Amino acid sequence: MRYMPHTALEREEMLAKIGISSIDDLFADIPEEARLGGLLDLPLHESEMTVEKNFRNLAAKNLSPYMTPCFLGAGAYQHHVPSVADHIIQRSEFLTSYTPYQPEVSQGTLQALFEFQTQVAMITGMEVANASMYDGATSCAEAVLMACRVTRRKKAIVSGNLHPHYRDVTRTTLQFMEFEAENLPPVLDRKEDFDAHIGSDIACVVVQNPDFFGRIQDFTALADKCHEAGALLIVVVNEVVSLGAIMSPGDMGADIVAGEGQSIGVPLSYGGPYVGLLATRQKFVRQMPGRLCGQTVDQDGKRGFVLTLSTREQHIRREKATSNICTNAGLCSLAFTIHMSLLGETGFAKLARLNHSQAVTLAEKLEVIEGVEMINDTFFNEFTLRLSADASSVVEKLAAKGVLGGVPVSRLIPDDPDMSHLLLVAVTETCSVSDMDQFVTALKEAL
Amino acid sequence: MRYMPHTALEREEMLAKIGISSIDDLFADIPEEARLGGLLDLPLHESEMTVEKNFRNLAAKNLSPYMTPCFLGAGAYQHHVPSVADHIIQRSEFLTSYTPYQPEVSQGTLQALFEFQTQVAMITGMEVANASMYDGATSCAEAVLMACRVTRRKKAIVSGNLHPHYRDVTRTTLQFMEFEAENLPPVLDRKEDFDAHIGSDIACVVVQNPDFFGRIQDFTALADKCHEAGALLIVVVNEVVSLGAIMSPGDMGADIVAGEGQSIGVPLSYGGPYVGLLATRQKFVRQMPGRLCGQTVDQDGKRGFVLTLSTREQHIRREKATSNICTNAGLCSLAFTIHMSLLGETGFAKLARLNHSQAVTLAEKLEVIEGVEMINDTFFNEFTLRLSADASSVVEKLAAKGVLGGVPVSRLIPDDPDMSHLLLVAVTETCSVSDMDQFVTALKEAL
Amino acid sequence: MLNNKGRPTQPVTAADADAAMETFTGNKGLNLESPLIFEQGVPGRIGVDMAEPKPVKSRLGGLDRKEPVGMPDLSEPQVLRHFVRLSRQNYAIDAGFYPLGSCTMKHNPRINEKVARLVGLGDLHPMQPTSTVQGALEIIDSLAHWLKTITGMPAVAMSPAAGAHGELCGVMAIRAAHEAKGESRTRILVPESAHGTNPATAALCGYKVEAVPARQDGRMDMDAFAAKLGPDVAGVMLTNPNTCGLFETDVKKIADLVHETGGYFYCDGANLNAILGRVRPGDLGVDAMHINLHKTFSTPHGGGGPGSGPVVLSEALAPFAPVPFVTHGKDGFDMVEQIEGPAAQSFGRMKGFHGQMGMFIRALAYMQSHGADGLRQIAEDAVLNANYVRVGLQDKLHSPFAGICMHEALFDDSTLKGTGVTTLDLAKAMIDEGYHPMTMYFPLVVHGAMLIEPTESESRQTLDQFIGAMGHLLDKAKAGEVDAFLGAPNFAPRRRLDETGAARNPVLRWTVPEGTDGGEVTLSAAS
Amino acid sequence: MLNNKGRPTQPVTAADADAAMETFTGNKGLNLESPLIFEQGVPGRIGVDMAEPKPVKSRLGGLDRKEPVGMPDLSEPQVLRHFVRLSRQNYAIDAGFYPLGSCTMKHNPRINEKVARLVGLGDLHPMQPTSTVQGALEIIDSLAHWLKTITGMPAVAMSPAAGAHGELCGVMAIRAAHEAKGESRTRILVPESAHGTNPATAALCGYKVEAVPARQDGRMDMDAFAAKLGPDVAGVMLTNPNTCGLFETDVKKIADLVHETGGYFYCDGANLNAILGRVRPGDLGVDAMHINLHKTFSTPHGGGGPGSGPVVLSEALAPFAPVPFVTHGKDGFDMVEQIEGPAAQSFGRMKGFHGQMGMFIRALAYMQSHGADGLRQIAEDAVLNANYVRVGLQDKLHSPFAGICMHEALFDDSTLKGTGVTTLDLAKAMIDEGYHPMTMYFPLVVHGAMLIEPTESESRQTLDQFIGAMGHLLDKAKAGEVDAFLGAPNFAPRRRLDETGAARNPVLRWTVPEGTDGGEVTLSAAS
Ligand SMILES: Cc1ncc(COP(=O)(O)O)c(C=O)c1O
Ligand SMILES: Cc1ncc(COP(=O)(O)O)c(C=O)c1O
Repeated sequence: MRYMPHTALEREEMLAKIGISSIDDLFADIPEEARLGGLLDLPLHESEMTVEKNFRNLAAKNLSPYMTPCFLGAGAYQHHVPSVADHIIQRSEFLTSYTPYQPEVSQGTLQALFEFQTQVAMITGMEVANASMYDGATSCAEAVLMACRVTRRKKAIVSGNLHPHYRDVTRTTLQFMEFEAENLPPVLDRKEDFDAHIGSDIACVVVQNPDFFGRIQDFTALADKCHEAGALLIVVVNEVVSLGAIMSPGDMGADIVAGEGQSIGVPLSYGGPYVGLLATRQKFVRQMPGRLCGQTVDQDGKRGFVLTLSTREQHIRREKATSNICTNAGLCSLAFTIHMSLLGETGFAKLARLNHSQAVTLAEKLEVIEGVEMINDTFFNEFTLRLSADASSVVEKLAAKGVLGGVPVSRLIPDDPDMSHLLLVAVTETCSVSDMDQFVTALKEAL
Repeated sequence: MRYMPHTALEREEMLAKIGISSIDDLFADIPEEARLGGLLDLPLHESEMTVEKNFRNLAAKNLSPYMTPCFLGAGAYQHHVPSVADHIIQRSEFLTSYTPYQPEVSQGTLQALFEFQTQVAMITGMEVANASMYDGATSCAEAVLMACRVTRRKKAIVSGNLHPHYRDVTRTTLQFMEFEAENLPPVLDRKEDFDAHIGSDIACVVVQNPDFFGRIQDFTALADKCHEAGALLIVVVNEVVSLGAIMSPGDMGADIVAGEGQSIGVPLSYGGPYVGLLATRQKFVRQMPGRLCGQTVDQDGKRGFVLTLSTREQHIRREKATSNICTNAGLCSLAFTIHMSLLGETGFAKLARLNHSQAVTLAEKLEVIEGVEMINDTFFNEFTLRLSADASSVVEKLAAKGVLGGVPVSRLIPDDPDMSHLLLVAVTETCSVSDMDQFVTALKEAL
Repeated sequence: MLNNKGRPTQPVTAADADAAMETFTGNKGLNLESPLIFEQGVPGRIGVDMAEPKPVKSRLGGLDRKEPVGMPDLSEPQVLRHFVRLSRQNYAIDAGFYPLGSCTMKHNPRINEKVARLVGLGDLHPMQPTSTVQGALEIIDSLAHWLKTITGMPAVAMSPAAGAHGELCGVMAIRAAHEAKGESRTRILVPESAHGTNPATAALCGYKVEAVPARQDGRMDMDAFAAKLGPDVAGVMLTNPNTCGLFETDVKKIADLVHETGGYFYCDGANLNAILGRVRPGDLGVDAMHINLHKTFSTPHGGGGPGSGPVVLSEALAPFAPVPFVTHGKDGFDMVEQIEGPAAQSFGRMKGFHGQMGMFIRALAYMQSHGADGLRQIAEDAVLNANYVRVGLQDKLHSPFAGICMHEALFDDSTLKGTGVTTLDLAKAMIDEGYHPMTMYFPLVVHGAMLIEPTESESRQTLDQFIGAMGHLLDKAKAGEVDAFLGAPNFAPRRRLDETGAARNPVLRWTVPEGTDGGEVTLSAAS
Repeated sequence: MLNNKGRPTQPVTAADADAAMETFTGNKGLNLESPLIFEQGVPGRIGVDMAEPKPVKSRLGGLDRKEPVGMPDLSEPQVLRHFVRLSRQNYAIDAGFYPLGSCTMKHNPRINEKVARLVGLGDLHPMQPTSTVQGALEIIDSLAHWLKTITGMPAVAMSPAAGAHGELCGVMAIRAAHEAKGESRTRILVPESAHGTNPATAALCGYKVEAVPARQDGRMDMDAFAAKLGPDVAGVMLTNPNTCGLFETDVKKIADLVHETGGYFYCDGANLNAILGRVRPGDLGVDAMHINLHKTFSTPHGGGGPGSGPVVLSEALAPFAPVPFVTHGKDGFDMVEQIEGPAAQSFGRMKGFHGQMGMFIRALAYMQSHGADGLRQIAEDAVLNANYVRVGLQDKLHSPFAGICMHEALFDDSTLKGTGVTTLDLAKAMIDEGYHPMTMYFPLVVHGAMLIEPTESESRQTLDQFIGAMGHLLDKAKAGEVDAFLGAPNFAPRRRLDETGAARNPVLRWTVPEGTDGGEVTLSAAS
């Protein structure tokens, strides 16, 4: 078997050196009645050639968004990832290293993490960021826990316009703790009003910008309100490209930003792995979950980087840790850092402008169609349409025509008649004019 | 533009430092009347995203042998290249380095070349090999020139059953020198007879094994005959996998082996780049063309490797060099070395056995078809069929059915009525039983 | 760092340079330095070309970004070179032996990387209609089948993103099961030797963690365990093989005892590698166990992640599994995404979308490559290698627990006592020898622990050389050559780093250096 | 190397190791050694799984291989690690500044690697029916269009595999053209400064090579040139910009003169990078010119190849172009593969199949990425960078030829005279500073030549640091610190290698070490 170097002879010689006569002796501690005699009921090993064919066959059973006009968003966005990013993350030294516990031979990973933390802090307008969480949804839940620790309060108010998965994950995470998340209902027709909910027992308010339906808001006043009440404002961002064009959460006075970094550097990959962003103020740093990389010097006085403040973490603090997270989204954060470095100030802003201009272009084509109503007053690269027909059946019809024409809101917010005709449409730099035209034609036919 | 770091401001500052005021001043040496004013009549620069799309569109216009039952050979063979090989050759340090002229910081390339030379010598049964030529055909031509230098004779006898491209390249290469290649006609119905041609003016005889039609021969007697006459025997191998199963040229007494290494590690890539192999006896080494890597020690006595015997080469000897070759097939030879290292003794032999067994399996299915006649008495993984119809039109019909069903001999040996019904069929480890069955069915229909 | 004249800002005199064998650039041959990306920017460059945005009427509602972000502008070759240089400062499995105990640093096959990137897999959107992703759902379903078969468990929750996340999933299922029965239990028992994520997870589920001590032989103390059990105990979290590299011989008894008191048995499956195909956790009474696909099934560690931690569940816990999950519908595969119908009892959702698909693909490719025969061979070779190292070093290092180990060999630092060399010093000296150190000071139950996990990927020749090198270092330590250790590493890109200073005064991000124009990126140089 | 006990075969004593800061393993931190692959084998391993061959009746005619080949058996992870370790011993553009004159070591974009590997491109067989490869033929045709447009030439032969091969193609076309006219000319004029491939090529075409000296200003001596011209001169091979990095100001006169005597003008296009979009060789009277796609158009050098050397041809030479070439047929693209019809006058065939398709794809992707605007920018920035280095070093190094240079800056070693430091020593000291040395001792017309080609890929910051480092080294040399140079490189994977010894007693392959069993692979260790 190609991955294992021992020959039969070597195995025998090694057993002899260990002083036992059979491999079975190594497994003598296993209760006899539980030991497996034969092989598991699974196929035998296959060649690389066959494995590759297997997966090509599986891939052929899917409709590739890369090869299809694709307008799907709802928290995951199709962007062009520069080939350099994917090349670098496949370098052995990044791909096959562990968490940088030995900093002297992990400066590559560590310096990149320091750069990642800096970029995340910069784009969110915050002071510090950690070295990543699993994804945006878990980052949101961790942000709420963190807010509870910081404020020593137990209740979170969660916007009804937060991505439903983020709401669910937050609720799930808090359910067995002494904390509580109050999930407000989605609001379509007006600005969501938090005032009535904010009181002195509230740890935080969680909002999303642009929200789940794509609308952009200025949360400065809400931040003030929170701060007056001694609560924190958590802003969730699940399309980070928007930060190149719109006011940052930091500018609005957010205390914690929880984000999904997938749009920068990370392929869609059917939903994971992605990269959770978590940024906050310097003063809250000791309540942050997750790894932090810090700058220091070595014995010769040379600048270097280490994992730091690990007294927050499970491997030191165990049950008192700020989180149980260990493995995070390392390689995805590296991809993020590379893509963001390629974009730079100029490219990040331009990418955002391009996404917005693409979205406006498509919106202008769609909102004039009979049976289509735009519900957004504002948007970045995603908006919500109210269709004259049930959105999920329209989407199925579009798929049959080879167009991935948006996400029906009902897939995420089911059993709500208000939502059944709503369609989320995202458009990024990857859409061509002809993609848009195909969509328009197909949608007209489907309605 | 993403590949160029200078900003407009920097360019200006740099010009100032140089002491000139405009970029045009740098090009003042160009005759004024020839200077281009505007841009070339070509499209403007495109994003990476667009370039990728362009090539995906181009790829979609081709019938991929990977996705199609493919039985093409004739000097280029579809084999499974392990992913490790392609991964390693994309490592920056191998991909983006130059010829290892600075051995202290090129030991990676050099040690790999030393391993390549050793592998090539081993599989061909020769004493030494060089660090690669462009491809098998040019290697063949260079082998003939080398034989002329070694023997100080001027005439080469070239087998009629040598791959026509090799014959053409050899003739082309020799045509303006004082050397001459006598190309014998192809022989289908009997063993080719060289005796009449070998004399004291003959520098070498060039044969191929397996030959262009796929037949395997023992050239030991021919080698003796050559040696008696003071000539060298050059054996060409264009399916190196065969060497895992059949007697090596060295065992037959060959003096020079010229080979095409593509089968090991190198993708088909529509015909290039490939990797020319050239192996010979130690005593002829100073007449070899191309680079050679040799073992030595450094100042501290550590083993290391350098390019050596460069007094044979153009950069030292100029018009007296053994060849004009400079850039060779470096990265392809690395891919060869990696693939061969993965195969090892055991895998190389097994791969050869597997290819042969696949070929026999297919042959047994094909030769019983009405209108199909096997012309080979022996073969390794490729054989020639005589069809009841014109082979090139059969091949077109097969292609229309999605089967790449062999190479019509007439594409390489045109204008010869004996050849028009001949079809070269190759089969390797990549063919599945269902591929073979599709071929059989399609061929029956096409005949 | 250089100023814009190309001179070092802290000048190196020729004398200095020679004295310390320092160079002008700070590079040393192929050991190449790269300043922070923020120190390399010049405004106006671009590293990604894109179309000019069409002018449109903005719909941002006037909420435009006002200030620049502050990021540097670089070209593509600069970014590429920067990260290539950084990468060269890392150790990696591909480059050498990485015997980090509890981490299963095995070979990461490249074919897995390749198939994960296929068009039609790597580019799938999580919200495509399920009719357009039947191949993807088939992958999830197949992987689930392999995992269930390997562990002998009836169900698996696929979405957890890592081991710790899997623990959370498993313990939440336990809590949900108790609550469904109307029980509110408060304690979870966790052996002292457990990984930190175990107590941290239990706490996240609102449980009080109670530590169970280890026996002389490195297994959980059964008497202490039995004594702590009770009707308020929700369950036990046991790692098996445990973090001392030992199989918990009383595992079935543990299961029985916890079940008798109405609790559940959570098994930390981080060490599953050792027992693949030799025993199925389902046959040992396990109720929930996470599987680190990034350990046992070789999805690359990637410098810290991403991972994937599916959790196999017993019949008792299966109804509480989180959404989403794949089902076999009438038109092919389907997915349950909401807490309703078959998921009515689900405790909730663990993460956005459907799990770590990229890891699923790699893990399934890895399993197919091994097959039933190869999986068993993995366990055998992994355990063989660990024991070979254990025996190879037994004259030089002391094993706190006698006898056969599983996939990792545990030593303590008693041999170093009095030498002035610590476990840490030894580790740093190993770096100079070209090894990644073993896991140190874990598990906590052993003083100065050294936990060596070679995995099945390593050849006997590698182990022989490692044993030789370790012996050499230990002989040196015992011979009193302390200085060689205290100064180590000497040959790594950095010497020992000041971790205390880093924590005392945390610098967690780059900021514009004082004295420079805040709005402009500094002009410093990298090559 | 280790014996099978894991001990070094040449034992390192602890004292030795400390003295020389040597390690037991020979590794030094991340500088990891790997024995030859042949020294790591153990019979019976497999690195590639494959189906068991079905038993069949052999058709090998009894000519089975009798003896083992003698290769080692390794597993996949071992092979991967071996080559990863080797790679880390290489310098590369991706890792740092590589100003090798005459080599155009520019950025190699990764997108080009990606598209060359697409299914439907990388896997095409050269003998597929042309109806099934229309996309491939379109690529060849498009690339030909770009090359012709860039050079202002009417035709291009695509098949040559490298620059030297292109030279052979061009000079053969020249010879074929003369022969077609019934002329048999015998001499080719080549400037002294020419690359070695020029005279070597002319010789391969049966021509006598005559060297033309250079003028004081580094250009070809026109008087000497005119004097050597005559009816027996087949042509001139001129590099332009020339190997001194200078534009041949008299190029049109040269063309006119050679044409007047009935000869042809072969231009070595290795330095095309400098003039892209600024001048078209076709407007200078060139008859044939090869283009190194692996220089100007960035297909990776790959440690020495593969390359691709298409040759643009004038009307006069076009009919003699080698086969194959792509034509526009009625059903799309077609290919002429035989010497007949439109190729009736072709001088023959240069290589198997149709040329270096893998390089064509990369080069075309590169051109599309740059466009007409980017191509011109390439030339401008490349020339700007070279002049920036020239001026930056002018106080420290002597330029043999005054004034503006093109894409590379040439210096001689006069500044080093009397210091005891040679060009070679300086180069080795540059390695310690993290640079790949420039081209040395070429062109031959300049004493101790140093030819520095930065290319357009390098930032000003890189150039500043380089200029600073070179200045530092030169100051050191002039200050008499000779030892620092003679010992260099100190930090590379190897110190200076014994090249004389290597040539005197050539060891060109591994052989079974004496005293071991010839039939068995030695059991030595790598990690
Ligand atoms: C025993 C044990 N349990 C749990 C974990 C946590 O797994 P993860 O890092 O995937 O969250 C680890 C990881 O090192 C471990 O070793
Ligand atoms: C001026 C010049 N001509 C010709 C060549 C030969 O090109 P190739 O190496 O592609 O054969 C070179 C390569 O270095 C060169 O610099």
